[in-house]
Amino acid sequence: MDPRKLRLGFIAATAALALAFLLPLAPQSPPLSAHPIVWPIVGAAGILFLLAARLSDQRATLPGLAGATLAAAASLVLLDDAAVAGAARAGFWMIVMACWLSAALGVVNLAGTHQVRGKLQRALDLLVPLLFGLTVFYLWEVAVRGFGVPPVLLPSPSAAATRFIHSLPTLGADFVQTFVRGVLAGYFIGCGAGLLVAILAHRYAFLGRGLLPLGNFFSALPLVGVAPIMVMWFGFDWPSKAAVVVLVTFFPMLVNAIAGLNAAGHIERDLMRSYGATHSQALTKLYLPAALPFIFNALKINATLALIGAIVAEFFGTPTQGIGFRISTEAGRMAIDMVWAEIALAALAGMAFYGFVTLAERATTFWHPSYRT
Amino acid sequence: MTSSSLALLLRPARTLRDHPLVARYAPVLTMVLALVAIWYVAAVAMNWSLVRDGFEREETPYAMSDVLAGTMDAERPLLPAPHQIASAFLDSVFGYPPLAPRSLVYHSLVTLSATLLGFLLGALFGIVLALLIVHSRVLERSLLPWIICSQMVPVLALAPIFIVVLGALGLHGLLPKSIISAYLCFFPVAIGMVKGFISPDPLQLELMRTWSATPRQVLWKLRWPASVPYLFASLKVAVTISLIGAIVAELPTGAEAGIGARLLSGSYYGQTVQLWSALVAAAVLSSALIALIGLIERETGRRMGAH
Amino acid sequence: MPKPSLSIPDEPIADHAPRRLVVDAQSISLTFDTADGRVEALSDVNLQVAEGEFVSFIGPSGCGKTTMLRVIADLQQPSSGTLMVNGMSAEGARLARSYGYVFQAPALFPWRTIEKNLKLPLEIMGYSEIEQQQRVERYLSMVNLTGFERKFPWQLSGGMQQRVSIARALSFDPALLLMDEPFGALDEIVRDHLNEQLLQLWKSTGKTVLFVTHSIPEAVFLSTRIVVMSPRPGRIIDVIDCDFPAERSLEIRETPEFLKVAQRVRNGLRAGHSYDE
Amino acid sequence: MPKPSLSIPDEPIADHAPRRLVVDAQSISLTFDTADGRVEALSDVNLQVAEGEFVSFIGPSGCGKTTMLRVIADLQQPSSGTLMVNGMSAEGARLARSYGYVFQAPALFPWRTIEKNLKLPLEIMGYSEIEQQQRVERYLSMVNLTGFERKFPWQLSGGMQQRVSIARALSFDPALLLMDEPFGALDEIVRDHLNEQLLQLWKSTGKTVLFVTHSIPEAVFLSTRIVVMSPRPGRIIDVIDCDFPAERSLEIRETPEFLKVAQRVRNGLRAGHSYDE
Amino acid sequence: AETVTIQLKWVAQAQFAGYFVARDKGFYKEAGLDVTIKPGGPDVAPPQVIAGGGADVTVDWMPSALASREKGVPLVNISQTFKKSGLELTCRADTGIKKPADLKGKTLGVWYGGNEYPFLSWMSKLGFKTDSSPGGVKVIKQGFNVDPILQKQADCVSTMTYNEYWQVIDGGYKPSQLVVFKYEDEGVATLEDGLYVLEKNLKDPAFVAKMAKFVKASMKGWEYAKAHPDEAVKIILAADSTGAKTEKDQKRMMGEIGKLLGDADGKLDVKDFDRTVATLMSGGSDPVITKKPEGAYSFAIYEAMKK
Ligand SMILES: Nc1ncnc2c1ncn2[C@@H]1O[C@H](COP(=O)(O)OP(=O)(O)OP(=O)(O)O)[C@@H](O)[C@H]1O
Ligand SMILES: Nc1ncnc2c1ncn2[C@@H]1O[C@H](COP(=O)(O)OP(=O)(O)OP(=O)(O)O)[C@@H](O)[C@H]1O
Ligand SMILES: Cc1ncc(C[n+]2csc(CCO)c2C)c(N)n1
Ligand SMILES: [Mg+2]
Ligand SMILES: [Mg+2]
Repeated sequence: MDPRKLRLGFIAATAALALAFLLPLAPQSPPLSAHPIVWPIVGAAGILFLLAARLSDQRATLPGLAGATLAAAASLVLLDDAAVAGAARAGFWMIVMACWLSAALGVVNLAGTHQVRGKLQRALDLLVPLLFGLTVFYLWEVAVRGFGVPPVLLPSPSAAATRFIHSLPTLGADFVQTFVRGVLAGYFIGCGAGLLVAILAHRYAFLGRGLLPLGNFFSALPLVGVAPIMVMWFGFDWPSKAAVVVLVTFFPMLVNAIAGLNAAGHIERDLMRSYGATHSQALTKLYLPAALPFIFNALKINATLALIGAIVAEFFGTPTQGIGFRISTEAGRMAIDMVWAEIALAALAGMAFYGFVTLAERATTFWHPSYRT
Repeated sequence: MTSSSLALLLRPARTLRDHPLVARYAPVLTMVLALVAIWYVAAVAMNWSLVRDGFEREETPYAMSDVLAGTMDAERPLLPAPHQIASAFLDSVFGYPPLAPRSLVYHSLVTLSATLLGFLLGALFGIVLALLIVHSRVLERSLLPWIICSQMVPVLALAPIFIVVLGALGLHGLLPKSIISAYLCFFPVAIGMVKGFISPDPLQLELMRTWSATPRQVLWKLRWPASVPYLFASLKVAVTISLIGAIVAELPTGAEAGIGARLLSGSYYGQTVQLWSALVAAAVLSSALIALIGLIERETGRRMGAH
Repeated sequence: MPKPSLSIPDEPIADHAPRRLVVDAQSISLTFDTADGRVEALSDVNLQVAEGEFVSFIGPSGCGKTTMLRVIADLQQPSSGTLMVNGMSAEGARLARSYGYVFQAPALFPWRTIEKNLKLPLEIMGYSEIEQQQRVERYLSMVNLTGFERKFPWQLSGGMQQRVSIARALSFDPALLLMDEPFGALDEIVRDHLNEQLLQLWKSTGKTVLFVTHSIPEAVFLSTRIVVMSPRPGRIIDVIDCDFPAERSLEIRETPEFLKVAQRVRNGLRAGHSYDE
Repeated sequence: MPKPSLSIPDEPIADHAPRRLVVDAQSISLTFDTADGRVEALSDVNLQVAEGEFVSFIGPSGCGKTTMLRVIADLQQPSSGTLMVNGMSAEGARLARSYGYVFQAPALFPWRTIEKNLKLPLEIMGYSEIEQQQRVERYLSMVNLTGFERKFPWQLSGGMQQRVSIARALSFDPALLLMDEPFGALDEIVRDHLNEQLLQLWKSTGKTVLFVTHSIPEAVFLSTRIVVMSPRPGRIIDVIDCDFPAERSLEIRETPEFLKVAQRVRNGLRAGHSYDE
Repeated sequence: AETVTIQLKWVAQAQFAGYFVARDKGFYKEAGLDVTIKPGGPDVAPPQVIAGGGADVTVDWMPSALASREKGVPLVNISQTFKKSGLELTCRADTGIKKPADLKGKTLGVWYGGNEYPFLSWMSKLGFKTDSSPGGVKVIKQGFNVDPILQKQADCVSTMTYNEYWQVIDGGYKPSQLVVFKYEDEGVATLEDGLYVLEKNLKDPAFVAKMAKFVKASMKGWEYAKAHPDEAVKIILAADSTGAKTEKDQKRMMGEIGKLLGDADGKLDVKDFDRTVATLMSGGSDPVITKKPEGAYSFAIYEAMKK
């Protein structure tokens, strides 16, 4: 990153900390200098920012992030003070801003690091989004607690995390019910069916012309309307959720797979023709490999849709288990921290699922221009 | 009718079978007929025990044919017969003035407006996001995982709170619904377009490099046209998702009007056939939207020399 | 400029008579319908090729050589005319896997290594694993690419890719070879080497070869007959027999007979051009 | 086989001295890291090209000619060595749009018509509409493709596509031309025609040209210097000066001087090959 | 005029006739109020809306209100519209269920989302486990209709006297073929529709005065609706934007709602409140409220009304 911008940024962060000493923290709170533990932490953060500003190159990342951590700690300690929580004023927000600014600079600086290779690069690839996420969660936490947002609207991430840890058995059972049973089964059937129909449509023009509009038609059925019908047909347990997932994943796969099957080049098709290759040979050796980038596109989109689909379907009738069941009931009892714990569970499961698909994509479509370097 | 199908009509054909219009619509017709036939059989099979139980509860003597007839016009069937749906659909589309609350046209329009706005917002946002991701390594690394994460959050769970917050900000009516719909549909566009934007042939990218084209020129003259196949595949997926999103979003906004409201009240008041015709309306709507995108795709392809 | 579009060589064809016709094209025409008008790529082309012949096509860029090969390979349907390949329809011949085709561009599959690219037709035609491996080795070494088995196409230079595509077409040993400028991207030494290899192969196996080239010496050196074409509409304007002894070496390129034939080809070629130089 | 890898022609270079160096490469090496080992594509290459020179690269397939051109064009970073182009870094020269590059493959944009493909660099460099139109006409007629403006690339033959790509590189009149086998897919007549056109252009505009070719006569006919390369690792094994009079015509290809130079090139080329024929 | 926004708990229907009638008949206008009625739905949580500033007053059930009170949104009951609970469990007679003890081992449809507490405390009173373990009952989360009983997926379903019960009847069952357990009769009834506001607003005399006018006008609306049910239904139907409501449904609903309404002034009976709290605190392993709520109701509005 441009060293001048970097320096300017860290100086701004230091200035914000200085302002925190001058401006009021909260209406009923003494100034920052009167908080025995907090002000030295803030001071230390300021010194680290100055150091980072002096270095203003790759090396600035470390003091910058360390300073950000200190500033974050200071602001969180302040929030434990009842006088500050819910009534924070400019002085407090200055600390938050300094933290955010230095964290952002640190992340940008880190992400711009090119020189490293191999394992270190992998670690960086993980670290950057992690730091980014931490910053977001930090901002969320201080915003909720600093402004005193009612917990029934939005809990603080720490509350949701606490709830998460205390409800692990429930979350585990919900995960099995929704993800392992409903999502996975539906995902495989839905994606498989989409691919199959795409292949048929590609192979037989007649079927293609006839099936495509019908495929469009059925996949356009809205989730909220279909879910109750599926419950009616397939019962309250996971098969009805899987059926909904089949419906939502079918179409993205169909559309993408057809686009993919048409992506094979013309000379390559001619080559297969010149070999008098059978359709199944052309399919496995040319059309499917050429379609892989598109198919993975659909697999990724479907990974998210399947999860949402299964969860939403659980709003319309379930046994007393599942992520969607829990979210809807806990929302009704205003246990929003539990709702967010379930959301976090869904997000974690979904991310892992997505990550898995991405790995598979990288392993099988390495040859695509988008991966070649 | 499009100009191309008009041209098809005018071109003489050797036999009826070879007529381009026949070639185009015969398959659809065949499939639809096959589907309807299967549907009838399924309707009989699925509604059978329901209707029989009904007769038994009434304690009236009944014959097989009575049950058979019953499966064709049950009031709360497991699967309504196609003609039931068709007549309910036609009735609710044409039976009332188009803007009456009982008319499906009215509800479809309500949903359509939220869908279109949501689709527009979502597609734009998705494309912009893809652009940012393709052009900035920082954003790619830090944003992408969280964008994916955002899609794992079930909207239906957050929609109510979301509506409340937007309401507190003074946003009512169309916009909150559209934003929920956009939230759902931007993702396929973003993912598809990231792929599309990085799909150009390396040789073509290098050519642009030799001319030291600016990133913007590379975008408009190479990445954008090269991503067109990905764009249309994404848009088709996005538009159906956007419709589904708009319908989902109608529930936490009080379900006052729109296809979602119709679905809810159909279910709530046990009007099964009504519910099905609302479903059909949704499917018709999104088929039409997909067809429209397909039309634009073909026209774009023609201009871009597709063969 | 020779006026009549000839389909039969000037010389008597008695010596060809007993041999089976591999390609028999009767007044083939092909017109492309494009958005801004029609392009007559082939116009009334007549061509008979007997088994074991080596026929080169030469002509200005865009005259229809590739199109002609594609028609024979049943990759494109002529607008009119009749065509028999190996006594069958072109489609029948294709389905019977009667020919190997080297395209003008390498057309390698990016997801397959060089080795796997070579194996592609062999897999399709159901060769055993061992047989596949043997052939890959044999033909890779023939085009001098041993050691590149595990590379991917984009890791090879243009000429190397083209050689892979040549090896691929030879690998399943088709009786009819359709080659569209196979040696265009190769340097003189490799080209000479491959010319000799091809000649060797042709002589020893009695294959029939249809060969598009832009190099007049190459055409004269390799062929039993040279077909000269002219563009818009694509027509055959000259057919030249050149029966050099079977045991020829590269040196014959300096002989007067050779140069005479080459000059005739050059004249035909020039006639087909619109340059007024 | 000549042992030393030469960077300076054998003859005195006094006449080049006052001229500006357009390319100055000092011990350039480039290694590709691939999954199954490293490929040394360039090894300790030294090359100085003065303004107004026409330098041809010739060498066996896969010896690193394309790689060398790509390094000069800043499409690939050398593993070691220093490189100046037009007195700037290679990147600076690229950003200053100092050169036009004709790739080995046509690399046309399939969604643009021929005309629009030609206009692409002109649009990027901000030429006016009228100027664009004029240049399209001029250069299309130069490669003899007038009338194909509205066709799409796939509607053109291989040679025609290659000619479009040549016209495209010339269209914005760069002072340095990097051409990678531009005439590979063309027949002799068109090739001769374009050779003359290129020579004409070079003479009248004083452009510097780096030219990869497989045709020895072509290299000898066009160049002021010929660089002969050998593969694995890619090295320069000979640099041959060939200062034929500026006003040469195609006929000089029959003169003994010409044939002598050609023979020297051929020898170098053969030395670089591993064939033992 | 002063503005008041009221958030309903459920979709606009005869259950909320009083407010619609008061608005339509101009009772609010007479009181100098400009009232906006926001319909609810399956995903609308009134406490969230009011906490987010989306409404001044909301119609909610007491379990939900007390739960949010414990979770930090101090809702206060200012008026109890419904004296009696309309919640019941409706079973098919052919399952052999005659008395609550027969429920053992049966599959029961229950509404969740805050509506499950009366059920849970009833089951804990009966000694039945609800986690599908042997010796208990099998609970399924029921959607917003009675399909599970019609499709025989459940032996009993939750119904309201004013809507779902009649859906079962419409589904082909005769009252004699059904066994109904009213929560009111089982001693586990909790208070249903009442009016709730945020506690901090009650400190503001202007707000109290406004609410006094509102409650008074609303009660007048309820009185009118009770006296003129047909007209009330007409008003509801005219306000219906979903076009799904039928006169038959709403008339029936109006009749049943009339039976649930209490005295004319709708003042909370503290005995009822205590019984509700007791029920909720006994709600099995996971009680909805853990401590006795203080200040969860207020008569301040009534005092202001008297002035
Ligand atoms: N798909 C197509 N659509 C329209 N015109 C085409 C198509 N393919 C080829 N043509 C036209 O047909 C003519 C003959 O093309 P062909 O590829 O056969 O030439 P060629 O002799 O192989 O040339 P080259 O030596 O340059 O490869 C050309 O004028 C070309 O523009
Ligand atoms: N991207 C790459 N990855 C790995 N190896 C490569 C890559 N590109 C080129 N090579 C290798 O570098 C060497 C030189 O290739 P280059 O393309 O420069 O050859 P060339 O002289 O242009 O040959 P040709 O005349 O066949 O075009 C070859 O051995 C090739 O395999
Ligand atoms: C998803 C869902 N949740 C709860 C009910 C129960 N219910 C029936 S009527 C009514 C309105 C209360 O004022 C309520 C809450 C339902 N039907 N659907
Ligand atoms: Mg060709
Ligand atoms: Mg090369």
